[in-house]
Amino acid sequence: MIDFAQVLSHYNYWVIITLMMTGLYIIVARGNLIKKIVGLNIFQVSVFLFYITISKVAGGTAPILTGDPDTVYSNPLPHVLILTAIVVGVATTALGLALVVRIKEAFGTIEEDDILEIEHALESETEPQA
Amino acid sequence: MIAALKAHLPILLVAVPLFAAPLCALFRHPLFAWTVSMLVTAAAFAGSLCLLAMVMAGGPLSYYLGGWAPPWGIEFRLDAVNAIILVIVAGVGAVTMAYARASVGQEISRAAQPLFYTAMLLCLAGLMGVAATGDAFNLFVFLEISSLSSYVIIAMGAERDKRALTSAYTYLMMGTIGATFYVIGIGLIYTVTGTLNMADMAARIGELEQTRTIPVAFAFILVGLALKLAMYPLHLWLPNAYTYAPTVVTAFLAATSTKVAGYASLRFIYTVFAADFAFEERTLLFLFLPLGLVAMFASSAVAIFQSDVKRLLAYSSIAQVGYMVLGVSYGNVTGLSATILHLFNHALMKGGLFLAVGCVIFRTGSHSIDAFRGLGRQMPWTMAAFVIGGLALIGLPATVGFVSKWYLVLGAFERGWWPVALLIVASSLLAVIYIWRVVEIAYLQPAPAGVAVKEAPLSLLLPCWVLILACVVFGVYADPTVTIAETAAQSLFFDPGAGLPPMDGP
Amino acid sequence: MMMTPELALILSLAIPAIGALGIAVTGARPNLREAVTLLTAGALFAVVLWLLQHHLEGGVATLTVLNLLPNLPIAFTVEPLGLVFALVASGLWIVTSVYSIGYMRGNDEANQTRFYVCFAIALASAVGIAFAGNMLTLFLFYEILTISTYPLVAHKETPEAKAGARIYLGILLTTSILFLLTALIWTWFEAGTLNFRLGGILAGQIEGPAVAILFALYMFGIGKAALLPFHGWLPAAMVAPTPVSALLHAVAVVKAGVFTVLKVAVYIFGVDFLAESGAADWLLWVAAFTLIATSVIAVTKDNLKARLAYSTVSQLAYVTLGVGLATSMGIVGGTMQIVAHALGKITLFMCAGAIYVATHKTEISQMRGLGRLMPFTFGAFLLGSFSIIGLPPTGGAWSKWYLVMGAADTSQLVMIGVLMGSSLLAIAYLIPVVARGFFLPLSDQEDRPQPPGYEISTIRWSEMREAPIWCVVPPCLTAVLSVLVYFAAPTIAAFISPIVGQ
Amino acid sequence: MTHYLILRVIAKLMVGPIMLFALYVQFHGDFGPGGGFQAGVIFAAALILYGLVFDLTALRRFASLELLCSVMALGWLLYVGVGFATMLLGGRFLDYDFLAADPVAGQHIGILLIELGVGITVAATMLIIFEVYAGRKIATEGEDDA
Repeated sequence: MIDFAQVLSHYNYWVIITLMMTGLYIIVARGNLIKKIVGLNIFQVSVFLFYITISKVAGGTAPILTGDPDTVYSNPLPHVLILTAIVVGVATTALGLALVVRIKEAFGTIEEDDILEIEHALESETEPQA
Repeated sequence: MIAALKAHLPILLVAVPLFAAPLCALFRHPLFAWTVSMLVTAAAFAGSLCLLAMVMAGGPLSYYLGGWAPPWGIEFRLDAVNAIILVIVAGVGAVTMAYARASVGQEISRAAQPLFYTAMLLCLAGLMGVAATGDAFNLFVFLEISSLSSYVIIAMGAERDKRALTSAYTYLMMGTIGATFYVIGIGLIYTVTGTLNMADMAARIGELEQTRTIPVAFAFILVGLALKLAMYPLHLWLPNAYTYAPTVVTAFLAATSTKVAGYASLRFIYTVFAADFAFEERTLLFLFLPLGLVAMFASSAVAIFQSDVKRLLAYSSIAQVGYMVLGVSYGNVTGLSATILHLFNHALMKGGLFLAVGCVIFRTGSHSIDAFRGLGRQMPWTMAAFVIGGLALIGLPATVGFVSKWYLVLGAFERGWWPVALLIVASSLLAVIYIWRVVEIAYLQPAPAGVAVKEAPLSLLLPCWVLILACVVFGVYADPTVTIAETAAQSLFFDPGAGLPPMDGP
Repeated sequence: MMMTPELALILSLAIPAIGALGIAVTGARPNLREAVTLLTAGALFAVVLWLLQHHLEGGVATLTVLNLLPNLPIAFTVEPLGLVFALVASGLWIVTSVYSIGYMRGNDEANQTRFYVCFAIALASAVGIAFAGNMLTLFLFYEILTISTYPLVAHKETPEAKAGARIYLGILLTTSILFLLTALIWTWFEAGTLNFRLGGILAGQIEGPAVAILFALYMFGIGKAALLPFHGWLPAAMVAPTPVSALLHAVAVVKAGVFTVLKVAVYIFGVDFLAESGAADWLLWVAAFTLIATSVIAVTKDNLKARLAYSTVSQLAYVTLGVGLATSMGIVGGTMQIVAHALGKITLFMCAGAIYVATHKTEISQMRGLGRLMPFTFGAFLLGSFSIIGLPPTGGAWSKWYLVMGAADTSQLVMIGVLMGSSLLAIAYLIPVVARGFFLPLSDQEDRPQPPGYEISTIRWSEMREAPIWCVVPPCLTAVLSVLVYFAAPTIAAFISPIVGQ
Repeated sequence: MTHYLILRVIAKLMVGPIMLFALYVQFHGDFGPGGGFQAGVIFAAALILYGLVFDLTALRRFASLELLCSVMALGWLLYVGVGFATMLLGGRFLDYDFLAADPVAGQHIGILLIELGVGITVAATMLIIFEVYAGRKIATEGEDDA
């Protein structure tokens, strides 16, 4: 018997898992290079959420010194970590989009199937004539 | 002064390239950028050798950043394993950088060259950082620094072949997924241990083995790193990326980036999760062993049918990663030494081979196997280098390949896995086939009529031969490398160096 | 400078290596290049002779260079077996060098510099094999020998040459990497050493069926010994120019193979251990089968070099059979066979080459009557054949004698029969060549009406069509040598007796 | 966009306050939420807004790609430079205690400089990304015209 209370109390995990699978699915199933990057972003965001939610302490406040020794703070470390990860994610997205722009210029398309077709054509051109 | 330098050596190896990279971007002059990069990589190589000597003489070192002592702050922890990896990265970096002057001059437009060197230095810094750091999250950051910059430098091959763009894109996708998996794993460990310091994690994980979180974290981290390592069957990004990247980049990445990812996996498998972690033992036996064997045979078999020499070597790299994975799967010290030895040895031979192919590209403009016709006579030095590198790949005695294979087979015997020992030697016969295809075409086919190809210039030959000669020297005199590898394996296996006193500041 | 044993050992390896360098440098000037070749060969032989004398005086020569792997150095030791092999290889190199000069120039071959360079490297590795002090060193030079002879086999660069070279390299590398290397590491794992030691290093370290398996790995791993079914490389290598077949595929390479077999039997397993454990029993039968089967194949071959190649495979099996007997007689017989067969077979190959240079004929059926035009060549061929068959007064008689004695010792009566039968087969495939040469009319004169008083069996000195003198003298010399060996045999037997504990 | 007067006026009014807010986030990062990353992005946002409304060429007039690249490199150098400075002053890499006689003051200076480096680099990088993407279009259109 599924313990619904248990399941619901971990709702953040369900959100994260849903997002993660959605992102991975998009990456695998979509042929459009931009959409793949969107999928990658959704995937990464799920991990960001994971870090952020695990550091939340029930009843805790933002980790800024208040001077009151009884204050409960949330764990600031994962937030800082994920800030770094977000920056990395932004950089990856920017680089990925830049590549897509260049691919569009070079191949004239950003659909994976079309690109593969062009690449195969190139491949058979350079095949040795033995 | 020397003492001060020595005390800060671990961070200097990472910080100096990190400092030099923006300089290249700031003063956008190709020659200046190359000079800076050359000096920095040479210095890093010297530093890494010094560090290796220090570690071999005095045992593991620890250095922490800022005013935060471990396990809170970021710690750089160095033992024989890291040190040898640092030597590989910096050494290959220095050699390929010397090679880059002529090769990059031909393959990349003048305006982009300074930025190329910037990215190259960043990649170097990232790889050095991964190897040096003792902090799991810091490792992720460095991994991404190196990955992002390697996507860039691979894509720079687009000036010659537009397929470099799509291969960089694929690499970016898979690399990012791998890195994200790694982060998930680290997050899971953090939730149960509350620490990011690897040594600290190792100390705390012991009690938590039974929880479900730890095996899940282990799986995530392993899959993430395996993607970066191009472990079969997660290697799909590698062949195209290596084929279409600029020559220097291919040689550099082939010799270093998979090695560093391999190191990181070793670190997690043996230091963070102890070797007697039951889930891990099963993973090694039921996952690493078969996958390593499949990689050895499947990738070598694919390599045989390639008509592009760079792609051929790329597939061979995947097969060689299979050897490393196999060594890990034994779960004994000999196997682990074999893996570490092969990390080092394979860097030498694959680096040398790719540089030799680079010489051919430099003169003929092609890396198709057809372009090699008659080169045995026209480019004797280049082809001689290729043959020696190839023999090393096959694993003939007096080359480094033999040494790795010796320990790999010995480890299998120690484990009592006779069939595996036979499979290892059998798989190297596939290497004979794909190497000999190229050799036959180069030496026994006449050059296409009317095409005169000159020998590559000295500035390319010299770096190439440095690596090739190293293949022979460390093949004939493997005593030092074996000793280092064994020390490294011992320290991974038995003594993670927990509770190491940090290095004093000056 | 004083000659020390260490220096002599270094020189014995360095001389051919430096020679190869010298040949490469002087490649543009053929006369100088050939002078370097001859000088190198002579110097090497002199050094080996010095080592022989040193050894006879009771001196011990060992040399440890550096550790290839921890506790596993590259080391050299002079011992009787190795000396015999080194003497044969380096001595015959001089003869072959003279011969190849005549052959290569007579045929106007391309890539002569590469040819001589690879030849010198091959010789260096043969000497390395001869003086290797442990199995790893031996393996190292064994592989260098394989690689350095590959360009020689592929010399002509024709599709057939390429295919032959591919088979050559394929089989030799496959066996050595797949079986020999595995055997090596296994031995290291069990015994903790790979040093050659009299009486073997494996006794007491390993037992049961594992001994036989390990022994099999060694025997099949040493592909150069051409044990069935791994003999295919030897006929394939016949696409090489004849001097290569003569020196390498009758002497250096194949003898390196059987020499390694002997070394493994004597110094790794130990004859006594082999006899006790019975690990070598199966080898007798494989060797016997190889012996007979390849002799039969040889009879069916019309191409002279192919026939000689199969004969070589068969003759090599004699040595293996000697090892399989696992008695001291067998080992002595095997060693004698190395010497006798080397001299005999090199004669035959050089004769085949001389015929090719003079008439460009390769098939035996085309050689009718040639004996009367080339009496010296065919005369040498006859003596060589005697040695291979085992007729006195040639060296081959002794090796067969010892082997039969060894078989009798162990009451292997079947083996005596096999040895006899194979000698008969040798008569069947060798003597017709000579007989056709002397007693049948020349193939292109068959249909012509003969002048009265014409005796087809007369040598007509006025019509003599011998090959260039450089090609004729060497086989005659080796033919004479193989007769001399008959008289020197007891000395050789006494020389190697210490290693078999007689 | 030249016709949309309201947009132009409001954008002009907004740019200044946004920059000011960026500076606030930058320097307040020492005591509260904020810091170089956020400030850099906000600062860049102000200029990107300007570029969107008044055309890329207007933005490029005072923030050309070359300049931005140099600024980015300088910010980056500032960050690593602080690390080297602490080492030269006798501490470890990025050990701010050594930047001033008093460790607490040193921490202040250190974090300020580091965040400044980060802010500069992030702002410059964001602008570079914007200009390069937007500029790509101009480049291709230019080719079409020619």
